[in-house]
Amino acid sequence: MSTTDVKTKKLTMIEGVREAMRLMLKENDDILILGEDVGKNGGVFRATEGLYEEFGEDRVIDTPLAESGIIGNSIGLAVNGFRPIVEIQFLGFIYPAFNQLMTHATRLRQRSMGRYTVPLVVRAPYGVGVRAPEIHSDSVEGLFTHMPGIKVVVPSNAYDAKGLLISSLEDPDPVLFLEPLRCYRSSRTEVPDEKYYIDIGKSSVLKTGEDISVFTWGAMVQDTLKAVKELEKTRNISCEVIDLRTLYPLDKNTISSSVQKTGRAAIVHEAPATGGVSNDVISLINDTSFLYLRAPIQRVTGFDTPVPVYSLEQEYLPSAAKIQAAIERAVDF
Amino acid sequence: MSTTDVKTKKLTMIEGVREAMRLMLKENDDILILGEDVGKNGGVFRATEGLYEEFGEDRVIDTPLAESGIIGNSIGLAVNGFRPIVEIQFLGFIYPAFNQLMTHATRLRQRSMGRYTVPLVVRAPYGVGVRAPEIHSDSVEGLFTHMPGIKVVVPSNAYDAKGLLISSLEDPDPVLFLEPLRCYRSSRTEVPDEKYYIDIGKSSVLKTGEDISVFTWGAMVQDTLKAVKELEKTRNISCEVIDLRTLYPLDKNTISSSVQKTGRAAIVHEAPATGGVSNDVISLINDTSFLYLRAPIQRVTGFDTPVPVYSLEQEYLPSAAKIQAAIERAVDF
Amino acid sequence: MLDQFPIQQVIHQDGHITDEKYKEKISIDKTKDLYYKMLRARLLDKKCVNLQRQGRIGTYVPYEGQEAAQIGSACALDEGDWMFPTYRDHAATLTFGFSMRNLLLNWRGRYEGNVPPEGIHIFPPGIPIASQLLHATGAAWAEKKHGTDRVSLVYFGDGATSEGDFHEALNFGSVFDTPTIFFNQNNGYAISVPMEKQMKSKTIAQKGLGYNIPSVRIDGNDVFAVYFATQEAVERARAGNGPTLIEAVTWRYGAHTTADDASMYRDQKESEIRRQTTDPLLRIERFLKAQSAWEEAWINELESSIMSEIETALEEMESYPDHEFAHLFDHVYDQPTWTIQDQVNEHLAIKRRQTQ
Amino acid sequence: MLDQFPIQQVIHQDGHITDEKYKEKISIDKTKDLYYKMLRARLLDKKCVNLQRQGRIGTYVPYEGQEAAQIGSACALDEGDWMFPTYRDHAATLTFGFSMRNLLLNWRGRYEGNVPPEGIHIFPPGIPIASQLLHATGAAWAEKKHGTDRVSLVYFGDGATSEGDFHEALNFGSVFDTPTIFFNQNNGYAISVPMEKQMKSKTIAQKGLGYNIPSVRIDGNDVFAVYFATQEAVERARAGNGPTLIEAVTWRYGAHTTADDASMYRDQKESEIRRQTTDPLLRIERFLKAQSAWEEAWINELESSIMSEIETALEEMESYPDHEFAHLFDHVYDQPTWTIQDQVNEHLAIKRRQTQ
Ligand SMILES: Cc1ncc(C[n+]2csc(CCOP(=O)(O)OP(=O)(O)O)c2C)c(N)n1
Ligand SMILES: Cc1ncc(C[n+]2csc(CCOP(=O)(O)OP(=O)(O)O)c2C)c(N)n1
Ligand SMILES: [Mg+2]
Ligand SMILES: [Mg+2]
Repeated sequence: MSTTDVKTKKLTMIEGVREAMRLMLKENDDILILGEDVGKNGGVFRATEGLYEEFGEDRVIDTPLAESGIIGNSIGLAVNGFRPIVEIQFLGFIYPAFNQLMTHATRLRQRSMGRYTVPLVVRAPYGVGVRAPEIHSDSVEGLFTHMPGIKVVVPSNAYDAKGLLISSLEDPDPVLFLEPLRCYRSSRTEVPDEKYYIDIGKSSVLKTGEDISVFTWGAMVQDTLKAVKELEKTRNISCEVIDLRTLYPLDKNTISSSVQKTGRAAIVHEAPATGGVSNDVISLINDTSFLYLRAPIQRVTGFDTPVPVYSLEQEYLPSAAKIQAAIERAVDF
Repeated sequence: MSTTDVKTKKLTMIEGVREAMRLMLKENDDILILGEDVGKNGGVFRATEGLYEEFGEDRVIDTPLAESGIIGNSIGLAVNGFRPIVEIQFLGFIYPAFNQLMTHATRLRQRSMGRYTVPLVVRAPYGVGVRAPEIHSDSVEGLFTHMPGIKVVVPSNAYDAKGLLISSLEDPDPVLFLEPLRCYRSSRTEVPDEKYYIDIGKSSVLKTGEDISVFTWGAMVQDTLKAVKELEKTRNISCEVIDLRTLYPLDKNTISSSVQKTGRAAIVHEAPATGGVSNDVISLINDTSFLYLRAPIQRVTGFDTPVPVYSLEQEYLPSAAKIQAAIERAVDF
Repeated sequence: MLDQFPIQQVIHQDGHITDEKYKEKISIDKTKDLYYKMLRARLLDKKCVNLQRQGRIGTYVPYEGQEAAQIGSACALDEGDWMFPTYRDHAATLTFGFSMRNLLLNWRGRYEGNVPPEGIHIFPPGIPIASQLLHATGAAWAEKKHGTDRVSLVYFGDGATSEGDFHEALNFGSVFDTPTIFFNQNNGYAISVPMEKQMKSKTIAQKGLGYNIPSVRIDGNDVFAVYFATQEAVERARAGNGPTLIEAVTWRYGAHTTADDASMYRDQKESEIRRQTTDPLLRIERFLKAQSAWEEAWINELESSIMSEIETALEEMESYPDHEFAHLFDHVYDQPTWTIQDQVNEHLAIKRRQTQ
Repeated sequence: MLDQFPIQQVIHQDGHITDEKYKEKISIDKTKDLYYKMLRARLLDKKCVNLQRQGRIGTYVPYEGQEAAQIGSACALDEGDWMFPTYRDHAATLTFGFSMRNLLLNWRGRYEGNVPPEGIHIFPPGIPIASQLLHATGAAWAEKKHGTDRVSLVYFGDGATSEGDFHEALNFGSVFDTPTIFFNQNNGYAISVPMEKQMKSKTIAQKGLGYNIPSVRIDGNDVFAVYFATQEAVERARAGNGPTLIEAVTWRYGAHTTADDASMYRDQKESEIRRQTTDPLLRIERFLKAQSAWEEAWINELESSIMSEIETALEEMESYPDHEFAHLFDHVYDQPTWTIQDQVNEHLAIKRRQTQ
């Protein structure tokens, strides 16, 4: 991506998120940021740092502490000409706004036959990783893929974050933009200064391989790559690793052609297995690639339990050993 | 079930629900009913009819119109010695209480290492069927199977309703008790007067068969049986039909042994396909019965859209033709 | 609190003006216009209850008794303002420009029933109680940001004040000074639950005190009391002075919906008495009679023109093309996702097969 | 509203009693006891901030400055009453009988940190803001139904009053007359958001008006003002007269948490000034000195006994056995479901393989 023509910078993922917001705030006066502590404080993770100073309190708005209120008001703003970006401080605090998302943000277009639309981006950090108190580390993507009318995206690096957020901010419908906490500052990627898009609905093949397709997203991407590379050293297995990036709608073509090539699949995610997005992937493979499958699809997930207190986080997270065991199970089947 | 020893009555499903509540209210002073219009009015569907008169306003309690408030208070009551039954007027109105369910009712036992427990039953009518206004007909079982700490059950007739509700009221953990609207008065079943249990986690084989296992629950049970019997007349196919009754935890043994016998499976439900409970069933089959599968598992579901206004309800619901086509697809694969 | 928030009245139920100061503000023409609007709403409501009984529409939500509250307030708005109704506020939406045909289509389970004429800002009726209050503050806030003087008015019931969203909306409206009129119709019941079980406070107006929002309690069956109070709130909002909470004390004569039986939880004699005493239409009739401005010819003409308007709308509704299958999925997203498209294709293929 | 809800004070920051009527209610022994409890809490808090800096505990939430609010209120409860703290209220829980070791374990990410001694009714700290208020009304309602005179006391911040659950809890408490003390610690900030951006109302006490709940506004840095006001509320609740809303006006000296930098959003000089003026401990020191009851020997002894208590607790915490893997799944349900059990079995099998 960093040819001589395109100016780039090495950014952390949270900087990528911030860059996308700054660029879009500049370009489009209708864009607003709303949330708790997003103003003067620049967000509890500093995602909005400097934006309050640059764009003023009419565009970067510290709201009262009320998630239903924030999303409900943003629906009114969105219907009436604005494009709000809502920051929910942690995904585990989105639940009070569930009704506003489930019965309004996602349904107004249909209910009004297109008269009222809700171009709204809800950003939320999520997942294990900052040794935060309970409930701060929930991974509940699956609640939102089961919510018709919204799209769900998850970048895993700065480049994808910026491009996906820009696409989300031009999408005519509500987008849930999930930001895996462990990715915020874990690495830097070359990111073009200019505007570019990562299409919603397109996954990214991070590594090609022949024996198994491993699907993952968010913070598990790096863990998975590492586990896979380790395994490839010790065993003669060639793995394809795909960062899904969009969880709804899934990238049907890439997923199915990969599995049709390798004949095996594993899915790695933090959330509990039951009701998790892995099941959507399994169903897609079942629908499209049944005859190609040479082994059961493997899931490597969190437990069917709440995300535990932080001293047990590492036990909860899918480990390299678990990822490797799953791949071996499939290949040795 | 109706031997000469056991006194039975022919009840509609809603009467079965009411009978279970009456019996348990009599037996256990700790049981309370809370909800909107459950008192004098007897519930908007009359599930609690007569209970206010029989047990008084201290046990059958009309609450203010606030779902988070109802569930939140019930958590306090449950922790402090009571066993509340909450009626949510329609499942589509449970969303304001999502936070109380997701972060408290389901987590208190774990958070307190067993010190505080929440024996709470949340009853909610759900699904298409009464030509109600928008949002009254949501089928969102999948949101709750992805919620660790709660169990999810769905009876489809009076007998199961009474037995399952009694089991739920003796379960030490929160249970979401879903009542399919179309089943409320659609038929009558012989129901013993006395106390009996339907175990949580046990499905019911309604019809044995050899060629395909058809899994369903709630209001789709009757539709599925009808569609299947029609099909069996025109084509030489033998279908096993299983009413899952409990959606979490699924009945692993019955599901897997049925599929291992028939080699094919279809799942029928009202909810959208993506994120739907059908995917949990598919994953279970993938995990347990991969080598037995002779065709892709078929899903017959609602659309990935909100449940529409009632004039489009019939288009939304899985039709007999769709169920039959799915079975044929599997068998002819 | 009852002292702090007395029920304000302009026209007494006997038909006399309660305070001379209102005299010059009330013209016979305006009175007749408001009466016409209330009569139109009432006749439509009665028709709808009958249509439901005949099975020509689905479950219906009547508002009979609440015409003054809805119409007095709707008339205080200008075109371009925003209205956020509930399922019971079609007297208001009709008055604010919603088409009668689309209103009827709503009760046939049609999405068209949520769509106002172009340029008329009416939201689809709020179904989850109190959630629409936040859209009203949001939309009004947007107007403020656009620099216009447009306002939003949101309807909600006594029961709705118990929901968290009510509270959050009043707080947002207060903090961001949104030009919003929080218009409460206190009809004494949330389905079967009387106000005394819903809250301990004797008024809803006092709930504004926690947010420093000016509140007023009015006789909701007095169309002029409603109209003037709403006008004042609208002016305050247009002038940039933020929201107002209005409690309009009223009564629904009938059941909660046509699926509800009010006699299960209250004595319906109360409604019969109120029809003779506090009724919003009767009050104006008495007022006009007292002014010697009540003419039988006028009223007969009104009635027959309204009835023929209703008949026309009904015909339009009943001859309206069947709901297209496409409406199930067309507007879920701007463009259907592939999962929806696949499901639609399968659906159509199976239908085709069936009809072959 | 500021007139209607003046800040009530018992001991002025200079150390003098504001009203002679309190004189007989304040013994030197009681004063010393409260001082001891505040000192204990403060020394623990300082220690925890240091432990976090040294990486010996995780992110920590300090309460320094709020000791009077938490301890004055906690002391008004009896054993058997219920306490519902937030993440910031460990001065209160400590005072109400929570063990110091478990308290420290909480900041090590341990479930034991949520578990009070048998018989002491303290809920796990509320994390989703304001949601615990509803548990407090529910638990108190249960006491009422059991026929006891036990009460519940729930802590929450100024920011928490914006959430819908705050409103729903006050309404339920009011309607069902639950013996609940809604104890607000108004420290002026919700993380970085000052009260003026959180609400337009100048007081939190006035928010009781919408529910007919008696409210009082007190100097939250005056431990006797807090103690007496809470006692009064507790008595009212025990007598069956329902809930009370208490607004204790206070200040946190430090950042929101050890992960927060308060200088990003406010001038930290303010805290320095307050340490010299309105500090809850200094005020009691001044009071005791004015009564000639301040003895250096006593204070030195106190400090050293508290420090050794803290050191002991710290050792217990640090030598506490590692968190068992079983705690991840043991108490999700009474009995693990098969999906959990399968996952656990797989987990253990892989671990076994790794260590072979
Ligand atoms: C969140 C939610 N809970 C429950 C319902 C069911 N419900 C519909 S109307 C109603 C009563 C509303 O009472 P009120 O606010 O006084 O308005 P009214 O019907 O009297 O006009 C209830 C409980 C709903 N629509 N939404
Ligand atoms: C529902 C929810 N939203 C957001 C948060 C993140 N959060 C934690 S503390 C806090 C501020 C709380 O302020 P306040 O109620 O005044 O209490 P204080 O921290 O000042 O004691 C926020 C926004 C949360 N814990 N829960
Ligand atoms: Mg009402
Ligand atoms: Mg605060």
